[in-house]
Amino acid sequence: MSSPSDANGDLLIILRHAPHGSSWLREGLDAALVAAAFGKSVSLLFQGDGIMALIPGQGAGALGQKGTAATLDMLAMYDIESLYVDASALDRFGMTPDDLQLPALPVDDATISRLIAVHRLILTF
Amino acid sequence: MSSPSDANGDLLIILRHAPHGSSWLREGLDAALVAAAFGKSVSLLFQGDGIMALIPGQGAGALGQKGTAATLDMLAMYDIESLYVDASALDRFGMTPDDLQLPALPVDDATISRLIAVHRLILTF
Amino acid sequence: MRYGLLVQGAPYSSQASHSALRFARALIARGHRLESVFFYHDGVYNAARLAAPPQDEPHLIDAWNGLNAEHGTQLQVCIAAALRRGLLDELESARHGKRGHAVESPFELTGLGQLIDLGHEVDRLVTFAP
Amino acid sequence: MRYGLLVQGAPYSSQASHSALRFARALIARGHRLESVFFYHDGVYNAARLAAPPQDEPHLIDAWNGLNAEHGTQLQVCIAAALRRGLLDELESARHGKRGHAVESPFELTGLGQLIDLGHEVDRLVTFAP
Amino acid sequence: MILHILNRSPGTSLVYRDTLSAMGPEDRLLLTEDGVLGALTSQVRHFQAVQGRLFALREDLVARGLIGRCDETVQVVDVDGFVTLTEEADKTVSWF
Amino acid sequence: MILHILNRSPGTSLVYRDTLSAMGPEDRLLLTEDGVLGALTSQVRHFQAVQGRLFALREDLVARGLIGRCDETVQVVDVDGFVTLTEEADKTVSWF
Repeated sequence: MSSPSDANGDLLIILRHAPHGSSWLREGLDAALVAAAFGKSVSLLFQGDGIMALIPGQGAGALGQKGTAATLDMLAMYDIESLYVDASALDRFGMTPDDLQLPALPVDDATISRLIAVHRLILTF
Repeated sequence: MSSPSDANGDLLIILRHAPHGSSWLREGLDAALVAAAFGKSVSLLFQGDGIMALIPGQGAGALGQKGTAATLDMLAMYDIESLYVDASALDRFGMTPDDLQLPALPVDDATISRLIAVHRLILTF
Repeated sequence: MRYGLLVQGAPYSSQASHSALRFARALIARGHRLESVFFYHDGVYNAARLAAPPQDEPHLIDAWNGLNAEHGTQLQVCIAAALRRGLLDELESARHGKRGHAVESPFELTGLGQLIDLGHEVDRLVTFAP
Repeated sequence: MRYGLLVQGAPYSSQASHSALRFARALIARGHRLESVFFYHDGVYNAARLAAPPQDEPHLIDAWNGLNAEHGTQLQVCIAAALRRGLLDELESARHGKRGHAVESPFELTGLGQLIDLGHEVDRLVTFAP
Repeated sequence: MILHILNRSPGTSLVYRDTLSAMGPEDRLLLTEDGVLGALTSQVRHFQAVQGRLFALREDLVARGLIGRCDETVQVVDVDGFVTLTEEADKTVSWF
Repeated sequence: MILHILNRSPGTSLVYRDTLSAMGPEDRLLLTEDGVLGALTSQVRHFQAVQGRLFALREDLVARGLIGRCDETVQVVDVDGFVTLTEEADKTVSWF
């Protein structure tokens, strides 16, 4: 995992929505995979309810619609290894990095604003 | 304006969304007008950001799309006279009933739950 | 008991349609009757006949059609909300001088009055919103 | 400067499309170039060719078409988001064995890669979401 | 008794505040969809006013991997239980 | 300088909290659509951290009848001013 100061990347995708309740998270992850497939360096920031994407043990939704757990497993395959998680959201939900299914670096507010500054393009979902 | 205890009505419509930003408010008011036209007794409760529907001086939106001010003027024509406004939302926005373009009765939490209890059907928008 | 559902969320964008279908099947399995599903706000997009979701995802339009075929549940779509959003049936398409249509039976375009009637006819009306 | 817009809100349900069009006209009036509008999430519903809003309301699809006709702005619609939601063009409709289509030129169904390209090609990409 | 249904997370949306304002002393609250985030031990304090009358939908907790993190004061029901709650209620009110 | 654009009311949505977390010391915040409710004198305290860098879109205030209720610490810009803000910024981030 790269530290934020290295992350002079092409694209930062901010994921603020929880899985299943809406398609925001899935559509944000799709954008990340496509950008990586196009050769861009992509970082992900899980913020607010979006940290729920990283909870292990997720399954299919109502009627069996696909969740996002399988997509998360594909991130490494696409060389998306810069994963950040909003430390204050973790705190608010009473969680620690050990509760997450992927290694994501907890970041404070100053680091979040720096991540936004050093990436060329920011998309929020 | 009837007091809440008289309001043993057919339909209570709760309007929680501000004008212009989404179509919720307009679609909720449309449902109210249709119900009244069908002979139902209709009450409206403006709650949360929905109290912004009652601010005077509203105009057309971006690109000139119609606002809801004209629809509000039609309420009396359709005999929808039971208008309630969440007192805590008024407080939160620093407003009083005098700030509103229609006479709506401020109601506290206990009265809101009673309104819900005495109406046959509740729709939220 | 007699139930009605009000669906206000677009399919695939929010869980509302999925939750409503899951609830519909459960109430029918318990011996209740589902009279009608009324689609309003972005819920009208559930009636888009051309929807082509990936094969490993649930096909919501087919699922609604199945409710109608197996249990006689009406599928009522608010006409005012639908026209704005491009969901015209053959009649409305002709009326607006357009070619083609986006909504077909058993979904039916109807007035908001049907929602009010439904709400007062059934024992329980449950709303599923985005 | 060269601009791109990302529109994620359904027309008529949220202000996103209205705000995007207002911003588009303002930036063009100031002498900038609007290369493309990319429609994703519920924004793809902006491409529904059958939309028939009341005559006293703005016709958003016509407004998008006008941007294309007058300023050459591309109107790109995410194909994966569109197919799920029933927004097929003639080609996709045939491919899925359906009759009729819901999307037509100048709106074009395209991959999400076009959004990534757009975001890196233009000087400013501005998102309008619901 | 009225059944209130809330599908928004208290981490994002303040609609839970209006929901609680509108609940009578016998009313019940069912958390569904993203609303089940409110059933987590770290969030359930938002719903202290309706303790004992707070429910969460099992299927939505399971899909999110949260079934083991649901606070013990919350009554977990499956979709059949959801139907039962609507049977027992005079009517339902949905908050979103 | 980065331009952040927020279209949600602090009366309903907590997204403003994430927006403020993400803003650097020179960044600007533009309130649009329902976001302009945050520019009211009764609400503007939520944005105290970015005082002097807080803007609201005139057209959206006017459509809502709120132009006269906008706090004097908020800089009101029209849509041309919105374009100017995007010209002056290195990039934009939308929050919703």
